[in-house]
Amino acid sequence: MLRFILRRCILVLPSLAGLLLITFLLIHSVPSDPAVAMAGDAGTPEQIARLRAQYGLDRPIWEQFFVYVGKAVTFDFGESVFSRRPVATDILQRLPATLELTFASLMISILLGVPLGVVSALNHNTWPDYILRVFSVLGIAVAAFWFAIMLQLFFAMDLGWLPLRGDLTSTMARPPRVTGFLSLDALLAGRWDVYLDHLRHLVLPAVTLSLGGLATIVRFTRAGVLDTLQQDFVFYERAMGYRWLRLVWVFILRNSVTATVTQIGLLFGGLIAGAVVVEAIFDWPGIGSYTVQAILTGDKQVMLAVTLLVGTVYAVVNILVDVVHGLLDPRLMEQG
Amino acid sequence: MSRVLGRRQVGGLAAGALVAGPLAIGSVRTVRAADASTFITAAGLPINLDPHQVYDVPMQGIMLNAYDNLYRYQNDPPQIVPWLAASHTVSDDGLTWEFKLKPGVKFHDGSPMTAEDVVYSFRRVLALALAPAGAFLKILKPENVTAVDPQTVRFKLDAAYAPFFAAIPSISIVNPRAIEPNAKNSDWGKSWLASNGAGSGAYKIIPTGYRPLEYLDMEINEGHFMGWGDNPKPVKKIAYRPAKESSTRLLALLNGSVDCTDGNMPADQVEQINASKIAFVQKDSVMKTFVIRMNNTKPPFDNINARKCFAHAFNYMGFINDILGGYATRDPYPMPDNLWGIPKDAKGYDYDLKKAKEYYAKAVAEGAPMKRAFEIHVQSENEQSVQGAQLFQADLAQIGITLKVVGSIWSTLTAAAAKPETTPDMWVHWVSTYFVDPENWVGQMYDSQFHGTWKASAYYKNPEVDALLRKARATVKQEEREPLYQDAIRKIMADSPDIWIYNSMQLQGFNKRVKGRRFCTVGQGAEVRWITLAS
Amino acid sequence: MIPALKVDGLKISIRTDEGIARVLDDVSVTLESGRIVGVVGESGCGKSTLIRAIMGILPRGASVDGGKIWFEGENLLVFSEKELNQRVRASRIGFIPQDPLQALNPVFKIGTQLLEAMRWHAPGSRRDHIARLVMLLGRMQVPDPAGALERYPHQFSGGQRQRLLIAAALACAPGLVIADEPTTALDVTTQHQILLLLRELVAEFGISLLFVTHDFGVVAELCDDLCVIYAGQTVEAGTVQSILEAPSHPYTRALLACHPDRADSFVGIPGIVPSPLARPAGCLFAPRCGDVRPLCREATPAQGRARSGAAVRCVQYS
Amino acid sequence: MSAILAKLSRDVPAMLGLVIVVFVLILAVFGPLIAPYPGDASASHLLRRLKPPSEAYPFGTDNLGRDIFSRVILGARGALTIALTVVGVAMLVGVPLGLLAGYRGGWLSEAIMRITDVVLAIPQLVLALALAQLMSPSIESAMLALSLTYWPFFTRIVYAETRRLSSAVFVDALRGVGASTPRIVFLHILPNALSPVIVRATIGLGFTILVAAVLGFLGMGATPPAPDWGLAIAESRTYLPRAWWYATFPGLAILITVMGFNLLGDGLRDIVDPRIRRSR
Repeated sequence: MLRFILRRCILVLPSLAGLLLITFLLIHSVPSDPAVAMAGDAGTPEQIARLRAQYGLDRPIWEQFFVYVGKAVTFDFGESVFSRRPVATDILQRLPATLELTFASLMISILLGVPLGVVSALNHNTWPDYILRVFSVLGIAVAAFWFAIMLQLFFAMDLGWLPLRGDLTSTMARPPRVTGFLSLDALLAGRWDVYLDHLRHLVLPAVTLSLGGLATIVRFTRAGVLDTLQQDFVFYERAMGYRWLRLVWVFILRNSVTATVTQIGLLFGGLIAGAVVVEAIFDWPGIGSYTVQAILTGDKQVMLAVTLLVGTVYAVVNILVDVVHGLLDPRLMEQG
Repeated sequence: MSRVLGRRQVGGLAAGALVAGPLAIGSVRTVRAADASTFITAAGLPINLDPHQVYDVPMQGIMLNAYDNLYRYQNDPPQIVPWLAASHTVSDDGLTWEFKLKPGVKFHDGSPMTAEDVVYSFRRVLALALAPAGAFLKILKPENVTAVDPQTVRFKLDAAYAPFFAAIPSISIVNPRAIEPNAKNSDWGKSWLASNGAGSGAYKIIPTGYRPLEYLDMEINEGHFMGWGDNPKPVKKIAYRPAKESSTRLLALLNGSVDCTDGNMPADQVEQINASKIAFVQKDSVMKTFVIRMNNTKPPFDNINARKCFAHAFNYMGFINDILGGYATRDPYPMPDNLWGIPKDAKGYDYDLKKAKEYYAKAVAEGAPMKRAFEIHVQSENEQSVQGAQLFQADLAQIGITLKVVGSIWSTLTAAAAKPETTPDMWVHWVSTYFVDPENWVGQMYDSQFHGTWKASAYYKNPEVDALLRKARATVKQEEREPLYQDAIRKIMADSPDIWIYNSMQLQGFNKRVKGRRFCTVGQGAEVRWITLAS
Repeated sequence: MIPALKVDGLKISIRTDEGIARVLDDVSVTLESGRIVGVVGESGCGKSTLIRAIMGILPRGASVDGGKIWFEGENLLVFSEKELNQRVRASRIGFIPQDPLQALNPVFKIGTQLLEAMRWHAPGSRRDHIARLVMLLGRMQVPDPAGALERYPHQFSGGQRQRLLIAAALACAPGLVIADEPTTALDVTTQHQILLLLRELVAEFGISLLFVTHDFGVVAELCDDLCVIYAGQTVEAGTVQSILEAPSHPYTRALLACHPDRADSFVGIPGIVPSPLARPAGCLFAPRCGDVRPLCREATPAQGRARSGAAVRCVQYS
Repeated sequence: MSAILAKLSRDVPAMLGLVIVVFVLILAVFGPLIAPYPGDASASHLLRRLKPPSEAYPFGTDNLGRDIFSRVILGARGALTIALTVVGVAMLVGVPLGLLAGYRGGWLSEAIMRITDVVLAIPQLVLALALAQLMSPSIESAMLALSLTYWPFFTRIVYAETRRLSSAVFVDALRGVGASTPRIVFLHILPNALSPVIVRATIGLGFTILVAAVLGFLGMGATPPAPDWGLAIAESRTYLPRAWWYATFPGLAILITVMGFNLLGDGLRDIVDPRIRRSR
């Protein structure tokens, strides 16, 4: 098991290096000049030239790349030329919020999506199946930003049940920062009020973000269960008098979710991208809005670091997916 | 499977939310923050908190609340009034300026402010050479800022520069005793100050309540040197909660979870806010002009008739009245019409497609390539610039000119504007008030020595205009400068290098509990010390 | 004495996209207590549907159009799904599947799967269950019975897996065991060992065995009684001995002629089993029968009795 | 083909999808003939801006007084052009690479699949936004970015199928009788690997329309005055919630179109996927 994980980790490194190279070249061929932006609206040409030299922006691109890689391996992703803060610090500050959001939405997707997928498969080609399929596809098809605004109008404005935006009521004092995850920090500080308030803020963005994943999970679970239902062992287990609920939710399900788990891994990359829009609309202080800001201002250091980060998260999640596959199906583990 | 499970479980699981849609705009529940002493603003935050690194509209909120400056613009129209300084003197040649500090000013850490701290602040600005340094870099060397005595600062300029005094309020005075312990490799503490405060202002930055671009908390500085006598019930805490989306910002104002928006409220939202029980829109004239630039080096824009053709093809009043809901004033000059130096006799260009056609014919006769496809670059994230361009596009199409609207972003546009070859045919932007002086507009937009900066991206060159602008810049007395600018502007307008459209009106949404706000075009009303929250 | 199982004139049809398929059309099988009956027929003639019908697990769209399934004096066809599951499957009818690898859930341990059935259908505690399983596995000559429970299906050989499933079928001490071609997936030697084992178990555990196969060799080796099915109909039924000595129905004769042990040269039966969707009039075997008469194509033959004592569905005997 | 249609006709959601897709195709081809105000693709009419739905303007008018109904119809062509181009380019790149990697094996296969993995790890949105900066925000750069991130999906599918098929008995037989490699690959493997590719492509068409809309929303996709659905929603944000019609109708257009492609793709998958096929 450990060897299996280690091997996967080592295999990931060249991929990340490739990712970094491609992104670096791509981003550095963008013509926008950070020095101009740094000098600000009232900048003069002399100011700009000075800044360019100061930040090594006048060096050849290869030199810039190797300098960057040399630092990146020590988790130094440089300074954002705009905010003047170390990029690593900024990202660490914001990543927990995004992880909270994506985790919550993934939970919603899984907890709803898997049962719905199973129900859909058990009712294969009957009306419940049709209805579930159309609804799950609606989840993929609806434009998240439109849906988000509708949720805001209904739940935050008309009903006033849930907060409109942000991650905490403005007047509430934040607990001391320990883990960076506001929910955990609130619990560590024994601040139940903050914890509950935070969860209330989490609902609408998480629901919005969960839509696409929900549909994907329904659809792959459905296909997986349909596939499993064809297997001889299902008949055998019924003939052996297994209780129906346990047969479906334990013995069939475990055989059916392999593809779903793979999809959850792939979803994760998409979730972080989806967070860009959702975070902007709900003013969620995560990595998504930070990325958009960086792109809009042409902050190349941040764009690079974010790409690398998302790539890494993607790789880690996919290693986890392999591990889960192994846990679900002992045959895979033996093949290593 | 003969067994069918869960038909009944299928029901209305997903149904609820989607149906809600358009029905949802009925009564709005308000979720008033219970705290009557916290002022919550949805206005944007600057990219970092260091007033010597950033100088833009969001930074005004930091500069005016957390920091103090020697002089400050107050009131509407703006007057420059003594703030940290009690008074100043200037030598006749306009080179030596001395500022006398008020006594008893204390920084947030309790240490008293001296002339040395002012010297430190200016030297820091010059060393960092970032945005706010622009006005000073050419005329002021760091060693020429000195403390004559603990209460007196002296500046010796390299050359006479009239806008010097107008730019003095753009420099915040910082506390070296707070900064220096946190400085790394003589970086003037710029990493540290990017997320902390080191000022003397009416409010203190709470570093733990800050996440870049997301939120910022400030609390009242009871010991501010101005005292609180003029506002017995001030706001105790300022909570910046920027809203990134215009729709979210509006909703937050309407449900009472913020006390104000930023000053870029779209005109189309005004009616809706004023109709609500809880909020209203404050309208203020500002000095912020809206311009369509033409690249005068690219044919046919090197042809004056071609430029005039374009100038007559823009539907100024349609844009202002119908799209902006009348919340702007037509400004035919290359400068805000409420600033001194305007030649009131000069006539601008009006929307007249007949004239435009005539100039079109003239330009074609002179060999100008009017038939080629033109591009206008806009800031995609800014709805107004996009709409203006689209309106222009529709009108030009009527006189047979093809215009393509190209979306872009500010940093790309300013980078492109650095060279005449990469500068687009046309692009759209505003010129805000960095300091209240004609230099901020015509001086930097049409003096050819500024070619290469975005402000001068028309690449207009007229030696007579250059001479007039340079003379005005080196003259100290306003009454002597005024005719020079009027003359220059007449000449510039005759050449029609750009299309000047309007001077803005700032629209800012407020909760009705906000009282006592004071507005000044510089800083755009970001100063919170006057505000009281009614219960 | 009541028979352990008596399927009487069972008729089952399935609604499909192409139309109504009459998969079983008057099948009768009788299994006397303590005996072994072999159900023989080509693929597609309804053997699996028969098993599914007895277990009460019919595919979607299937309906029972007639007949009865008498089991220990009760008609299984009137049982609800719940009753079948709680009172019949595993506890009173054990099942041995055809392909043990396919039939075992690949991602659960053997122990988990076998104990899951016992959990609902065998008396006693989990510890008792484990003890009984270990005993049974030992009896089936599975090496290291206790360890076997902790292993996954793919970690056994084919023969061992079949022994596991025989043990599973007996785990809840049923009176009737249904075996669905349990030896087809095995090599000849293993096949022989398994058949010997089954033979012993019938006496030892006091069960009755319904054995479905297409192989007359296996029948001859194992069974007491025989029931030949063709196109969803019982065509000949009687004791193994009598039928093998004097097969009466042309289909039985043709099947026997195909068997490598008996055939002089390899001959197949010409033609194919008619589709359950489109069945010929008259005798269903007529199109392939070597001994066909004009009458065969007109009327459905009724059940008759041959000299051997076997029940035969052929005009020659009715 | 007719067999597939026959099966499809019994699958209600898939038929719904097919009807939607055909409908959108008709709009895309004949849009300018159908739309009541085809000129509103670019014209602006300041005097009738932001009018709610009425008889003359069934979906209301937008911020420049253009008929939203017309623009929704006219937008179909753009949406389909983007989707078809992106998926087409991605297939042109991804399918041959997958065939090559799957059939050849060895270091070449390894290299191709590694690169595929790397590209899959690039966050699509970041790449698209970066490219939009590189080439100025436009529909072309959006399409390029989407194609660049979409081809690996096809490579993976084709690779897996090719792997499976090239070890299949019939391919061995073909090798045995001396069929040439291109013949085996293009005449025998490709057609067999094609059905999952078609399924993926169908779903991809819907997906691309959606992502293009997100890019438009972020100002990185279509540029004004294109009657693009995503762009319309982006433009509408300033006028919400008052001008609800402005966002709602383009939003529904996206919703229905994407849903159509997805339902059709799912239906096709059910038919084409041999494992599920058994259940029918």
